[in-house]
Amino acid sequence: MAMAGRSKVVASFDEAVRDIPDGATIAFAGFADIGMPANLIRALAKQGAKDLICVSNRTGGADVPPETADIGLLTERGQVRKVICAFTAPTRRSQKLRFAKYHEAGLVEAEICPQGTLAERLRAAGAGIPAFYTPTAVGTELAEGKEIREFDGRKYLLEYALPVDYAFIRAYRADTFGNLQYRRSQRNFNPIMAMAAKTVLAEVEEEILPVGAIDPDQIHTPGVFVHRIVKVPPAPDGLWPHIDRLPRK
Amino acid sequence: MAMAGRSKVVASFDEAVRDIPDGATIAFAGFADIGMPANLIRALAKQGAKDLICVSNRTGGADVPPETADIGLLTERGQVRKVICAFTAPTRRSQKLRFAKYHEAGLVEAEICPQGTLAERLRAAGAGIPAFYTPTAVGTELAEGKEIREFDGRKYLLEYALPVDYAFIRAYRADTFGNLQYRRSQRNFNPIMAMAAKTVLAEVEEEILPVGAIDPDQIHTPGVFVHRIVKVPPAPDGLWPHIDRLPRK
Amino acid sequence: MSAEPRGLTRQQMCDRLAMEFEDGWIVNLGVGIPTLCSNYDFGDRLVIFHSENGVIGYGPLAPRGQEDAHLTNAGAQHVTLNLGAAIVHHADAFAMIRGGRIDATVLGAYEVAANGDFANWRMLGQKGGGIGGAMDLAVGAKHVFIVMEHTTRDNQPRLVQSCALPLTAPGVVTLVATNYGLFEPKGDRFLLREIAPDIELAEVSKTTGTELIVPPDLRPVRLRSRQQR
Amino acid sequence: MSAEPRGLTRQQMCDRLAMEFEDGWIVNLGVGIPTLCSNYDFGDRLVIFHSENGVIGYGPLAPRGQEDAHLTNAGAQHVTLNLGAAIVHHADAFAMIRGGRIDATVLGAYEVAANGDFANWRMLGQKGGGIGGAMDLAVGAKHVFIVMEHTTRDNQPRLVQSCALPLTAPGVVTLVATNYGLFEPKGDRFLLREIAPDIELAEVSKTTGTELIVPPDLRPVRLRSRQQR
Repeated sequence: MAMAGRSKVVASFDEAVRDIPDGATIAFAGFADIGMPANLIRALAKQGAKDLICVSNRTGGADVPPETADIGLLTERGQVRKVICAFTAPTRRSQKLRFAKYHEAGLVEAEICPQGTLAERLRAAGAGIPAFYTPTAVGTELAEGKEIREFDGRKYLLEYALPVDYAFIRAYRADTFGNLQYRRSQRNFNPIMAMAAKTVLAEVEEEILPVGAIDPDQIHTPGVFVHRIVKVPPAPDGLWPHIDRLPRK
Repeated sequence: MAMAGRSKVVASFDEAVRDIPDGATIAFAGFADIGMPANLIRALAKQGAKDLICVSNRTGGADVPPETADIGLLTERGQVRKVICAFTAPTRRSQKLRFAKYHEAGLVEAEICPQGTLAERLRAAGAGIPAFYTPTAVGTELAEGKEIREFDGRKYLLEYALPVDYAFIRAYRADTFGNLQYRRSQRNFNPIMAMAAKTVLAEVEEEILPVGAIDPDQIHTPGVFVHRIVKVPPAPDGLWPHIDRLPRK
Repeated sequence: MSAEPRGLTRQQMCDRLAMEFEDGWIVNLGVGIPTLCSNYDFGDRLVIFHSENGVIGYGPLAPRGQEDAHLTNAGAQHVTLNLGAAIVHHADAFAMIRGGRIDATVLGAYEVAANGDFANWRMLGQKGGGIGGAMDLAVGAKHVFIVMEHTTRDNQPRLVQSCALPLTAPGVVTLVATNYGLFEPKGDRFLLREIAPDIELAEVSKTTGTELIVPPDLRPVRLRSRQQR
Repeated sequence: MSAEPRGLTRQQMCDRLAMEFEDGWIVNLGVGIPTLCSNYDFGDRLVIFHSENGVIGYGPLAPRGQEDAHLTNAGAQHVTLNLGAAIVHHADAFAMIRGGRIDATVLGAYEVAANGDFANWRMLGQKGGGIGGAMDLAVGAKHVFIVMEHTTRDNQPRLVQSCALPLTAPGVVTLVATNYGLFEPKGDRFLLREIAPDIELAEVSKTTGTELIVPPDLRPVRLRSRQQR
């Protein structure tokens, strides 16, 4: 039986997220909206799973239109119990972050994690490494309660793997088996979140290709990590946040 | 100033290895001869640096012709003090491994390391992670003297990063800035050894390309990791071990 | 190994283990005999072969003269790539192994103990050894299958009460195929699940290092035709 | 920030720090003001810009209308790629940072202390914060440069004896450019290395939270022309 016989293409985002249960831990890829799975997030907002733990670089965009599909939207819908992110508050006083209000009111928990530690914790989860030492955050309040250990005279913190139930990712190109390619800075968290997750849902920008169309040397996420893929339809049906943003102000 | 103005191309293998000092720790890439930097090794044998610590998957091929340029050759030349490898003895009684004689006589030290732990220690060195926990080798004699720790009821060993002074690698394609591509299973240890090393020497199979000729999305080792590149000349001047081996017996 | 051992051929031993692979499994085959598992005809089942050097989804051996000089499996065999294959580097290949992505590994061994311990990296009296990826596979794969001759060249049992050789991993083996049959480590003894068609039970007992649990309805080893290459 | 602060412009502050970058350096620029460092004309020096989202070797901002929808730097600016650029994933981008491959980082800050501590991730009275990659850069980069206005909007010093806000990292800052000059943390005080051309020393002293070490031959901030974009 060939991989070509096992298409992972799912017809709709609604179908892709249908079985996500309350309480799931979900990693959301993307950096500055690029590589962010906005269509899957919108479907999840509609699906309504609650008590979610959301792992992502940030908790949503600042000063965004109300319908923007990001963690801010899930938070407003009351679906989020906790976030694990490198940004949990706006970085300028003038910015409005939808998440912040809920966090400040104590309605949603936030674990702030340095971006490199977040990336490494996800990578460790995918690599069967339960814990590792990092120099990041030593001597800061984030080190409180964490084990500190010296190697060669320098201090390091013990940090733990961060496995997730689901990863929502966004790729440029895919074949039907789920082999993925990203374009430029779209790659960001996508490959490591895919490796950290039990189940991976990918939204894909280009028409999905037959198996074998992508050179095996040029695959960024092997299809063995990917479970469901959905083609992003053209706007306005599909969300293309990083293109909507152009031209820049 | 552009990257195009900074060619890392070196005219000869002799020149590339000239400054390698006695006592250096060198990682040698390659798996089953593919991606093995045979030309750089041959030049190092000629150059004569001694007391080397060699990090590699294996200590050289079994039953190879006497001139074969691998760690076995360096060992025979008396250049090797210690190896850190996943294989330090032949895997069949009938096989002859040049290294084994010296090891058995106590002339060369060997640290045997499971292949995945070896790969992860190199990766950790390149990632600024001084140590990590792994389930591999728990309950074996390799765990003796090592710290064992439980996470979620399962036992893990503490393993340390393995930084190296030099990495000798072999790529399929390069541009003059040292951006590299590997082909098929040639990739193996090459990218992680490049990241673990202070200085990276790469031998390259195809004609070296102008900067910008390789799509930035398709670069396997970014040029910022690579210091010297040498084009492998056609046989017989250049060594092409994986092609010499064809056709198979 | 001496002459031709009695009972199952190596290909039959591997066929029997390959029969256990379930649809969608990712499987890593050790060097040597285990590679024969890839000759099995999986029919409608999708089985994806992974190798330590970062090849995910390799196919049959390349025909002579058509080998790709840049492509082998972990056993240094020039394989082909199936459509949909992907290449990763060594650290990512082992991330998959430790990370629990490998459903089964089939490895060779010198000894397997009734408690699931096995030894396959250092021969008696050897200095050093050849671990390769075996220790990582042994703790990372969901199922650890062993294929080996039933006895040593000196007719000593390889299925033993406890391993004399240094372990590759403790307590991980779930199934063993030898030329005499199919065995399951059950703690203090082996369960003989199936017996090679032309081998007497007494012969199996005599050459096994522990008592055997023998089911009342002991069946011969199931064998099916394999794909011709 | 209020109106237009006196002394150096933001671009001049960044130019002065960029002047410190040596040939061959790999540099990571923080979000906001630090990104202006990439406007400096490095002449014969090769400076490679790295960003946390895995872009190695980005170039100037893309001209309006020619932005690549899949490409930004860590500050979400649509940059271009220089010839020779390479893309890696987030874990590899931070492997470079922690692994010591970044020669310098330029970050913004709320406060810098005379012992090299700095704070840039949580504002006063804020719940949570925005760490991003700053803590990794602060411990991983070989040189940590800070660029910031000399005082807060309420005219309080940002160069202080010890940070009141939670630290990003202790003891790592090597150089600070403010609109009033160029400063080096020296333990218990700051060294005023260079002063902004139109600012009085008394004004700098009054608005700095520690005593200043003032060299007898105090020079004005060196400024050179920058590339026009």
